[in-house]
Amino acid sequence: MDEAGRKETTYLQAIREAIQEEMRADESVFILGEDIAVYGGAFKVTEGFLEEFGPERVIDTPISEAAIVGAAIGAAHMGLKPIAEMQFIDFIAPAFDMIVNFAAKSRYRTGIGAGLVIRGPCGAGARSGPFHSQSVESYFANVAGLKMVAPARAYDAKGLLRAAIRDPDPVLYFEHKLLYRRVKEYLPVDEQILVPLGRARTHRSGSDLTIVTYGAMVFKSADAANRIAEEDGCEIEVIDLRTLRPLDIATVVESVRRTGRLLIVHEAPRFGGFAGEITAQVCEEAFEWLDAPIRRVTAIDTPVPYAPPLEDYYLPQEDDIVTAARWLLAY
Amino acid sequence: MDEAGRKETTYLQAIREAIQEEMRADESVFILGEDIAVYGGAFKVTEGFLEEFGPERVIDTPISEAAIVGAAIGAAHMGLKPIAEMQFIDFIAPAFDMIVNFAAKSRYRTGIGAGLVIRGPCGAGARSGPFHSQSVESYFANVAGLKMVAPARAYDAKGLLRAAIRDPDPVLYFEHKLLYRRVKEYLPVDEQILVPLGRARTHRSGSDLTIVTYGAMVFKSADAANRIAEEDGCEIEVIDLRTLRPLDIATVVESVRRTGRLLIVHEAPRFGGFAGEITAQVCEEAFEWLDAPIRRVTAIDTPVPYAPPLEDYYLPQEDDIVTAARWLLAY
Amino acid sequence: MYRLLSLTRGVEERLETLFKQGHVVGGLYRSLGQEATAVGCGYALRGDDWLAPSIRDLGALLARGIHPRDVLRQYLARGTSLCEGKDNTNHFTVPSLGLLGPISPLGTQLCVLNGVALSFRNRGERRVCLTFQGEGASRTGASHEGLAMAAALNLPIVVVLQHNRWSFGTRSTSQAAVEDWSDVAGAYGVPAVGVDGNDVLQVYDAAVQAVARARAGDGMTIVVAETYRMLGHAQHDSQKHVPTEELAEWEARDPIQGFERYLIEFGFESQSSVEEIRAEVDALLDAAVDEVLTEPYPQGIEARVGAYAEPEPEAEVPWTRRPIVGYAGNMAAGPSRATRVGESG
Amino acid sequence: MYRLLSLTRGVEERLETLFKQGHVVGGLYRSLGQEATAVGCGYALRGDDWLAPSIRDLGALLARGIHPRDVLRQYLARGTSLCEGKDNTNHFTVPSLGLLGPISPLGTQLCVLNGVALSFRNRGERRVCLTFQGEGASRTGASHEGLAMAAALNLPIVVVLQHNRWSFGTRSTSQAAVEDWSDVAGAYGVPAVGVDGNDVLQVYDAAVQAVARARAGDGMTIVVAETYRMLGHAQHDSQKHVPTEELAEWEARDPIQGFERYLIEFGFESQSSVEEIRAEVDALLDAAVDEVLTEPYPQGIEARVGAYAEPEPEAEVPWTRRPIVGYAGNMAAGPSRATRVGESG
Ligand SMILES: Cc1ncc(C[n+]2csc(CCOP(=O)(O)OP(=O)(O)O)c2C)c(N)n1
Ligand SMILES: Cc1ncc(C[n+]2csc(CCOP(=O)(O)OP(=O)(O)O)c2C)c(N)n1
Ligand SMILES: [Mg+2]
Ligand SMILES: [Mg+2]
Repeated sequence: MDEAGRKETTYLQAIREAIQEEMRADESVFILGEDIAVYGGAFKVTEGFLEEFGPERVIDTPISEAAIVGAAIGAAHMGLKPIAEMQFIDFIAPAFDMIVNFAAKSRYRTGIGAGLVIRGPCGAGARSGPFHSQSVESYFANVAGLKMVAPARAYDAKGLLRAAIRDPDPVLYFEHKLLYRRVKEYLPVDEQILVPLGRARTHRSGSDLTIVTYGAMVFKSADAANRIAEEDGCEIEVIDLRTLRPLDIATVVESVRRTGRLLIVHEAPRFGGFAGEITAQVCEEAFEWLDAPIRRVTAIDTPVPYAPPLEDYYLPQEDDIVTAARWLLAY
Repeated sequence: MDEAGRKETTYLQAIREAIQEEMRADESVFILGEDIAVYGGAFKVTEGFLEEFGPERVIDTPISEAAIVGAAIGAAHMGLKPIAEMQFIDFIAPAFDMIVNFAAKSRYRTGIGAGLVIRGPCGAGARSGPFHSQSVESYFANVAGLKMVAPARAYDAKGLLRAAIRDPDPVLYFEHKLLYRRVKEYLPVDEQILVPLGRARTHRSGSDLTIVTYGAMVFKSADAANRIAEEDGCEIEVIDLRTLRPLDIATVVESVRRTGRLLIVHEAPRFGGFAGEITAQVCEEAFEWLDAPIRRVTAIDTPVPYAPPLEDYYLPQEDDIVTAARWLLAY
Repeated sequence: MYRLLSLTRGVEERLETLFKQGHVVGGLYRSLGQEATAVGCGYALRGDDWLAPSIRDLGALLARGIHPRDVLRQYLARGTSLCEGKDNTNHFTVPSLGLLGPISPLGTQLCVLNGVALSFRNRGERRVCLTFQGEGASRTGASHEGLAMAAALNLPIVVVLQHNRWSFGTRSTSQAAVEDWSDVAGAYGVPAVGVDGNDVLQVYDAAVQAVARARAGDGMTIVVAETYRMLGHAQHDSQKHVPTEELAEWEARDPIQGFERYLIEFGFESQSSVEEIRAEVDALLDAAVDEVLTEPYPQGIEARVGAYAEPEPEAEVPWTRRPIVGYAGNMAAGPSRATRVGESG
Repeated sequence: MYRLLSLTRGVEERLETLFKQGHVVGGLYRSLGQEATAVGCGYALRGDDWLAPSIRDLGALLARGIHPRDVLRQYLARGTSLCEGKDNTNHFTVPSLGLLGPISPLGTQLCVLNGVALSFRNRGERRVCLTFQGEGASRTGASHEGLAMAAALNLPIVVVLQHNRWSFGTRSTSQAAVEDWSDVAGAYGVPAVGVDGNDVLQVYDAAVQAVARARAGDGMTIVVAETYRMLGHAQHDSQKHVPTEELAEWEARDPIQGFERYLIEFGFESQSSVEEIRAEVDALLDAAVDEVLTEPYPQGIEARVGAYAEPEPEAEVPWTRRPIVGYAGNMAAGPSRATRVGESG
């Protein structure tokens, strides 16, 4: 607790509390997934939930991601608010068909929506190899009917998850595993934190260059911005998208029209990554304001490698962002 | 046969012949899928293959797309050249995990590649509803290790499929079902048609505006270009990408640097579609040559609806391309 | 039940005519020869139970109270259809009738039905779910995961496995090494019961028992219905690879004629009363066809509506042909649809 | 076989030490208590057969001729490892040793192994594939599709279902209603045989017969091995939810001590000869550990190489830190890797 009566909360606790508080407040919220009940989850997000909410609302399932998502869809049809945990977000792949063809299209086809949340740990940097490190957002970017969230701060992790649980449409919620314990913030305990989907956040304001990013890259981008402020005296605006779909392009465009320069940073590989859609929309809406090409700093176009030097090379690093930013500022 | 001794060949026959000729020439080429042997395939692409090549090389499988792709990967590991048919490309979704995590990552992880082809009918316009009409290329755009092909002409359908079968890496080959019987060309019977992957083709040359597109949209774009040539006297260059990955950005950039204007047309929905990646790369390499914003004409951001007026509205039409092109030409 | 059986066949015959006249948009999938399984099972449920039909189970839809009119509307892609022209065949979900529609990817529907059953269980409601599955679909990963979860969570579900000898253009024997399809239950640790799928009473009895078992909280039962797909996979499928003797043999076991003979023989119905029912059905279908033929397609612009509960904020594209359809337009979709569901109940 | 068993346990013990010393990069997965199944099955194959291990089947890898050095290299993410540091654990595929590595998504490996078996069948080679699967993994859709296809195509495959009571942190009993895991075979129309997975000789006999059956062209057999996972899912897993009595009970059935008693009792080995073997194993492992610890990580730049047979043409980005690595660099990966495979054979 700090003087303002706020509690120090990790990113992981924020996620845990959002689920817990929603389950306490609303009987219809429940969670299902692999090893989440008795074991408390691979990252212990749901530890103790079984004891508090019982086996009806904290459900251990077989290893069957398609069936997990399917059950969530059916329960959502019946007015429940399911939270489906993917032990690692990489394992969303076997549920791809269920998500893209059933969950995403249901409301449009039949008028019956599927208000559910699919959440799990994403992202690289933990030396976990190609199958426990992926950023999967782009796999779903072209699928109408889905919403996608990728919080960076504990506050947003909590507020956006609450909003996602209450949302009438299917939401994919990406938790960056590197932030689980590293991100700590003092969060109010009395007020109910709620962050609406579809609104970006200016993490750091500036007038010389706009960096648009999300997830763990928000912090690397901010570090790069601070370094450039110190060393070059230029002020970079860092925008944390928070929600990937619906995309808050208005905030991005407003910023780019001020700075005239845009750098997009994401952890996913370059080709076919989210930077493409952002670039296309900014081109459409801020072309005349651009004083330099839109650039992107991303992972390289390979799977996520395992050995530390390889993974470090694979990932965008602060230095890469600084170099790219300087190139743009000098343009 | 025409005077030059070339045979009139439909897009479907071209695909059929590419497989047939490769199977005749190379023992290691075989095909597996649902209802392809005894029945000859949902679109009769493989009719008579069972009789010619026998049950060892023309394999009816259970309804199990993941197992089909899996078997193709294992066979490829052993030096065979498998062609896996998806009855409709929409049913590639249950095989997503197998493609993204096994086929695409195999060479990088282990040094052992998976040279296989996954092919099937894609695209809307046939009144087939949300599950037999999708364009799935964007689902795989961010996946390093894959190649993707989307031919428009019979010549390319044949030449690219042959190249895909011989390619040492996994290739997704998208056949637009509307072109199967509508596209007819005179193809040489003696020469062996081979079109290398990764090279775009200028379908129509012009100097005032560049349209980049692929698949069935090549023809709608060309019609729009012709109309504008007649009615406005402007010459539009239409580039048929043919291969989506590796993307032949050099050809696109060369053209854009000449015309100064770029319109991207694709059949997939707008948000997260392939236009994004193309826009990003052109921004990076031709920014200073752009006289107008890069624009895109795409399907709307919904599933593919079923009723004719809905589907027509969903799809990009010639009029949309004309309007967009005129807007750019007037910019 | 006889009425339902002849209604089922009647609707399909009308659809075939409409198909030949070019009114049907897209494909047509028949249940000829299998009507008894769908009807018998549909009949075994309570009004507040849920049913999830596969594409061939028209009889089950009618048993749930779907009006033939709404079936025609789907195949004719009318704006008045339950899917408002956005999806085809029987891909509609109608909560008021306890109906969960399938989507094309096979096996997925069962996974979703588990969630419906889960909601019953969690709310302590003694309601049951019943679904159908072809032997071909039983090979999909989704089907397996769905069955495995239903068994693991002991959900109130009945799965009717329809062994109709064919999967699209392939014999089930060349798609699976399974001989007795009841053995499939072994992978899930649940009981299976085999029935003659062409005998509506046998099907009904088995379904009633399986439903009762599920309602009692004893979990999933797999009912294996032995039957035969008398027509091709879809209307366009010529069936040329099917031996005529084989068809003749099963034609002799036609479920409707068989049931009709039984009813008359044992005096439940008379020749005339049976004809009365058929006439009644015909009249109803004549009216339905006439009515639906007068109904229009949806308007193109409606394609924009309904992917999300609220429309996506979208980039203003200067030349766009597409006026933004607002929240109101979207809401209009819901209720109007709901109302029609009411009527058709 | 005793040598292999103690080698397996020895390697894992070294890895545990290296893990505690912080040398292991990422997680460590043990097979303590299950060594007999992996070794017995690995032993039953011919040199030109293929084996696809799950993550816990170290014993099978060693039986195939993988050198402990290469196992350590994987866990220590060395550039010299079979995956050149790009993937972890036993995720390597080594054609020269007939080894198909798993990937993390469970069930997928079996589908791929089908393709290997298919190539044997198509070339008329009498070679066999054997793979392992946990009872947890058997619930995945991929596993089902793989088993269904292997059965439908009558492929020469042996699937060893390891019922070790646990799946990650969950009891198999709360993940499945299955009581006798041999019943799973019913869904595929293939035979199953149950064995005590902690009795290496029983496992070996069953595997030999199943392999012979596959080699004879009679198709897939499922061998169900009853065993127990003595440690947590991974090194970090405290196992606090596992009753100590239960562990004690299974500890008494330790496969290695059991086999040792048997060998001595029936005079195949003496106390001293057994100790000799262990000493030999220790010496070998000491050397391997020392050697591998001196080896470096791969260089960062190597991350660029190998996603495609030929490098992707890539957009020149002005500030890029990344010199393009050409075809040559890429090819270097292949052979060098192959050579190491040779050594380790
Ligand atoms: C995942 C998937 N793959 C392929 C198809 C194409 N398909 C539609 S129906 C069908 C055959 C289904 O056979 P079965 O399950 O036995 O049902 P039946 O047609 O006999 O009633 C196939 C292969 C599909 N719908 N879904
Ligand atoms: C598709 C998929 N979902 C989840 C996981 C995470 N996971 C890894 S191992 C495991 C448990 C496996 O249990 P089992 O198959 O019985 O093998 P065991 O660990 O007992 O040897 C889980 C859930 C995974 N690897 N793949
Ligand atoms: Mg069937
Ligand atoms: Mg286990």
